[in-house]
Amino acid sequence: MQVSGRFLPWVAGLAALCLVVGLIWGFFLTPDDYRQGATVKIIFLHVPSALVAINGWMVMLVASLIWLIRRHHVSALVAKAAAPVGITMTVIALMTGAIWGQPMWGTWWAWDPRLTSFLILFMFYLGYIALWQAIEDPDTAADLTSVLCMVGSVFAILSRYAVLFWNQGLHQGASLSMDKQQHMSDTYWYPLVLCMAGFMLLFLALVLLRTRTEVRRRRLQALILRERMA
Amino acid sequence: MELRVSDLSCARGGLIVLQGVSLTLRAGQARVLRGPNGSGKTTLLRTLAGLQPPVAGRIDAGADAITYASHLDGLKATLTVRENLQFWARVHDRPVGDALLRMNLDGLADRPAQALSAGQKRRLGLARLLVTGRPIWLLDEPTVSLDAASVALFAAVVRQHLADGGAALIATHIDLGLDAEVLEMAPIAARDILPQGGFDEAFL
Amino acid sequence: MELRVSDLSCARGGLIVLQGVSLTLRAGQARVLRGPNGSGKTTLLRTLAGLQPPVAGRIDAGADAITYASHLDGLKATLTVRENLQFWARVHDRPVGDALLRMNLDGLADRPAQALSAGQKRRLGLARLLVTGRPIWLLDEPTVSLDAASVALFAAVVRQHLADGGAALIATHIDLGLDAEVLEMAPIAARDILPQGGFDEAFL
Amino acid sequence: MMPELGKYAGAVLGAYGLSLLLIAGLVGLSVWQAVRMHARLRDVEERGKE
Amino acid sequence: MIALLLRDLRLSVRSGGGFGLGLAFFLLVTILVPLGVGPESALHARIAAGILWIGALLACLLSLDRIFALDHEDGSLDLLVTAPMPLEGIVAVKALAHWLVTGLPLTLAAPLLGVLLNLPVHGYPWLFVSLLVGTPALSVIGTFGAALIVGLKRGGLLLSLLVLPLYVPTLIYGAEAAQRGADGLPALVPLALLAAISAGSAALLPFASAQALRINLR
Amino acid sequence: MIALLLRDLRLSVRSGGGFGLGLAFFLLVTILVPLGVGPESALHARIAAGILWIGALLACLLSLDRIFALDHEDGSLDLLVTAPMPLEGIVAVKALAHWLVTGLPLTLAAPLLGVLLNLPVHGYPWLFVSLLVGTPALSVIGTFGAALIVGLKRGGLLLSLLVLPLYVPTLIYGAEAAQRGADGLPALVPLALLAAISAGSAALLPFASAQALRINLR
Ligand code: HEM
Ligand SMILES: Nc1ncnc2c1ncn2[C@@H]1O[C@H](COP(=O)(O)OP(=O)(O)OP(=O)(O)O)[C@@H](O)[C@H]1O
Ligand SMILES: Nc1ncnc2c1ncn2[C@@H]1O[C@H](COP(=O)(O)OP(=O)(O)OP(=O)(O)O)[C@@H](O)[C@H]1O
Ligand SMILES: [Mg+2]
Ligand SMILES: [Mg+2]
Repeated sequence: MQVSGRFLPWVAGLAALCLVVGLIWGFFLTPDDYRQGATVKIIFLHVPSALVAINGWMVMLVASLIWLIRRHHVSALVAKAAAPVGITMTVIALMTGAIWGQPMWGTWWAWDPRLTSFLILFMFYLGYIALWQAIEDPDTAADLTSVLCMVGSVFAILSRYAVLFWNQGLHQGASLSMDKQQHMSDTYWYPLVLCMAGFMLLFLALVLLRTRTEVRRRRLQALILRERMA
Repeated sequence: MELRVSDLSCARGGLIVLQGVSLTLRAGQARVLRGPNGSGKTTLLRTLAGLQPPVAGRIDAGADAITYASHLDGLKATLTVRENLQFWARVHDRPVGDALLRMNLDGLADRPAQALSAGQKRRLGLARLLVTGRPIWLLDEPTVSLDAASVALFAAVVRQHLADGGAALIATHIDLGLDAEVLEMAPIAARDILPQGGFDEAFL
Repeated sequence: MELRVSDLSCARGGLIVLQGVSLTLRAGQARVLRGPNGSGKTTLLRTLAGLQPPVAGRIDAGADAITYASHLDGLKATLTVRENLQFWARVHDRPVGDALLRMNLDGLADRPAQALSAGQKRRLGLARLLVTGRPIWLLDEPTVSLDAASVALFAAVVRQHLADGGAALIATHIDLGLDAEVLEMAPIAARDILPQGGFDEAFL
Repeated sequence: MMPELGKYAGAVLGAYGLSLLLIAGLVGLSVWQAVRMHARLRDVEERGKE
Repeated sequence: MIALLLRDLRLSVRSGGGFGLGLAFFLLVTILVPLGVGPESALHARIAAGILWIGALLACLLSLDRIFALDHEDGSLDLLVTAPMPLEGIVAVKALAHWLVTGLPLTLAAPLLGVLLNLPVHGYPWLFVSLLVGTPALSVIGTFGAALIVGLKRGGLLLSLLVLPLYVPTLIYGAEAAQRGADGLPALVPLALLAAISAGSAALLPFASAQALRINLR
Repeated sequence: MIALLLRDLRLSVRSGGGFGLGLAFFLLVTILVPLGVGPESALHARIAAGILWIGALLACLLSLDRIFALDHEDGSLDLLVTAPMPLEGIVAVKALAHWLVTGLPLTLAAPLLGVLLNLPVHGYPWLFVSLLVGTPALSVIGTFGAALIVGLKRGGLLLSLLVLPLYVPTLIYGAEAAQRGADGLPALVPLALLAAISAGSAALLPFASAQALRINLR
């Protein structure tokens, strides 16, 4: 608690800074693309949120594993706290993608592999959150959601391949950091990196904050139970 | 064949309900659990039966020695009385034997369980104990809904089980007429309330 | 306010179970139904409550005079104790009053019903009787799962209800300590076991 | 100040608007929950001390 | 009556069985269809209105058995029947509660899901209106089916079997209205017929349901 | 073990919840689709394989909550868990029983229903084989989902939500195999992948299910 309490303002501040600078830079100071026009500006929201959405699930997976193996309570709560953040990011990526798709591909939605697997990720998040909410006992809920998270991860990977097999799509290929030169000019690249950092930090800050809330909630419950029995 | 419990704590709904339960039950012995509603009898029996993990303490009994009869009877409404019993017998890999006769159910053997009255259902639930062949019986208010004659019948069954070297731990509000020590719930009621090592404790 | 039953026959599962039941229950009176398991107590009470039609005979009671407490309690697991009771109070358009207090549930008022022990659930089920405001109570083994103290508490509640001009018909295997006549089931058990009128009879 | 967005103004502004709205909503919700939980916990803890 | 409505709403919010899950099922059906039939969006556009109606119907159907089954299992249905309320009223309130937690959210969500199936633009208002007008019929008819099977152990699928034929006219007019709307054809006639079905069943079926319930409970 | 299998089969025959109703639901979905999307048979032929797979999947899905819920409600699950059988075995037997009363009849019926949807002739063997190979995966995955939600009041729709994303790979390969078969294209690759998924989940998931059940029952 203390450690997270000390870190939180810094992380949050840094996140805000990166986001504000990155987004303002991206929004106001980048030129239009010769092919896509002004719509490239959406990239500064779309790509970072997609990134965070995927990594959010990874965080949940790791936290679940730690809980199952080491029975470390806080890590179960981290997983619980990360899910709503992850699903919001998924929704942002889906929505910005859809809005982008309308001018670019002439349709809001297409059953492209990447889009489809993202939709499936959204469903996994939804099921995971629903399961957390449906179970009363916190220990049981933590255990069951961890099991779901692990099995779900395996199936998420399976679906990824299934979807790729099923349709070769419209969407941009992966062009992350390694070979950036070939795909993207620096004008877009720097603010994009900034935005990615901003989204990551925002994710971190929100997870910290929400974990703290969850910890307090558990403590509150414990205290109330004790009072009731006394 | 012996049930040995030492310094057991049990929790329910995140709260410790019982603490420091120690008891030994030898072949041929019965023990009656007595305590007011909500004092934790069901919790104790479920813990001993292995249906919920103890918060602390040890439970020693041989492998597959315990069987538990809860508030629910585990009957399938569409199976007949005989089929219900046969299923449990086959699960435990033993013959049905005279269990129907001993619980006075032979006249109802071919009725589906849904057409039994409350007391008849309960008798069928108790007949299951006979076909499991397990020595230690944990009984949670076994006589609920039973009339006086059936209570006597059941008490005789328990007595026979003890005579055959079995043991029984019985939570009940009425007197079964068994020669059994009483285990009061009051002294083992929890003093501290929160589970150790559980979720909550970490946050206090 | 009077329950008058004359020459009633009741059927269960297509067979006539009871025949020639006649009884009169006046304000302030209680009657205990006694009979072995499967003798038809539940069947009789359900018929009187209007939940199944009689095969023959008449049942006279004022409109909306009867309330019935069955083996089941009609509780919603996710509602709290108070919400459960409030719902029935609003359905009957009456205040909750001190029902919680009288059934010793006030300490549990904000617990969801699923977190109650067997006896506590039963107490909540019985508290419903108090908020219906109906004069004639039909009770089917009301004391199942209750400990001795709660049985006494409930007996007092029934006694108060009688003193207030109510009436009660109670099926039970144990002695409630009420000043009530006993109605034995044996004499009213069906003599000729015939299918109830209707479909089957046409083929006899 | 406002950059020229051309015919895609709706799309770009919509994307930014919706995303910022969602982020703000999430942040607001998290902060609100945190504050409320903190307050409730303090209440109960103080009640416990008395 | 209002107490009953409030209780039912509260129960479905508490048990998490209300809005959320009906919607989720709707979403899932909408997602499954492209996965099953393949990724061509021209094909999707042609079947979108029909599939969305079928999805809403199924989501509705699956929540029907909760209407009475839960109350029956724990004994409160017996108690409700002997309470001082007309049985017809109870049945109508139950249907209303069901619509509020199922039909209404489905209607609101349908246009969003239309995007996934590439529904043509003019289709949206018609889809929305046809669902708004049609889902009450689904709830009322479903309540009748639920009343018929009360007390049967897990009558869930039997219920589907009984109710689906009754749903056919609603589905046909509803999907037709939405489809015509999507194709830019006049769609007022099927919509009017749909409204007539809804109004008729809301007015008459509660009596049949109450009767079925009476028979079932004895 | 065999006793348990026999009991489960007998129960589902007795309660009428087994074959009959799963099949009926499958039939109804197949009938609803033409009603919803309109009467053109060329359109039907194109979506037939996908819709049949989706119908089978939904029929399967709807019967999942019976796997453990009934046994939990009447207390026999507690008793089974303490019986001298490994929990993994119990779970596997339950999945097998579910497949025998749901997946197998669906597989046998699918070619018949193909006629209703105007499935192209070469499609029949592929549809049949893909269902035969794929439905076991549906039962096993579904058993896992059912184990997760045991004990939750009416987890039915929550169950759908949890299980459907897990069904996605099976559905895609299954429908793709059937569809390619129907179009006269080579379909062995998706079929092999489908078989791999079935085998993999049958081998591994029972352990996860048993674990979930253990957690749920304590
Ligand atoms: C609803 C629709 C969409 C969804 C769900 C979606 C999802 C994703 C995902 C998951 C990524 C991957 C991020 C990563 O690999 O780290 C991504 C990246 C990207 N998306 Fe989309 N997308 C959508 C629509 C679009 C549209 C319409 C465009 C533009 C025409 C677009 C352009 C991009 C670009 C340029 C990247 C970065 C590729 C890279 O550098 O890795 N997306 N999107
Ligand atoms: N799910 C739950 N959550 C919180 N508390 C619970 C829960 N279930 C039971 N309790 C509480 O735990 C205590 C012990 O309950 P238990 O069922 O063991 O009592 P019991 O001795 O069997 O009572 P009875 O004689 O009424 O059956 C009770 O005070 C009860 O209110
Ligand atoms: N659905 C049914 N079909 C056929 N017979 C039934 C059915 N339900 C009950 N019976 C029979 O009807 C008779 C009367 O049952 P009832 O439940 O009224 O008995 P009861 O007096 O309440 O018994 P208990 O004390 O065990 O509750 C019993 O012999 C029972 O076996
Ligand atoms: Mg108990
Ligand atoms: Mg009875």
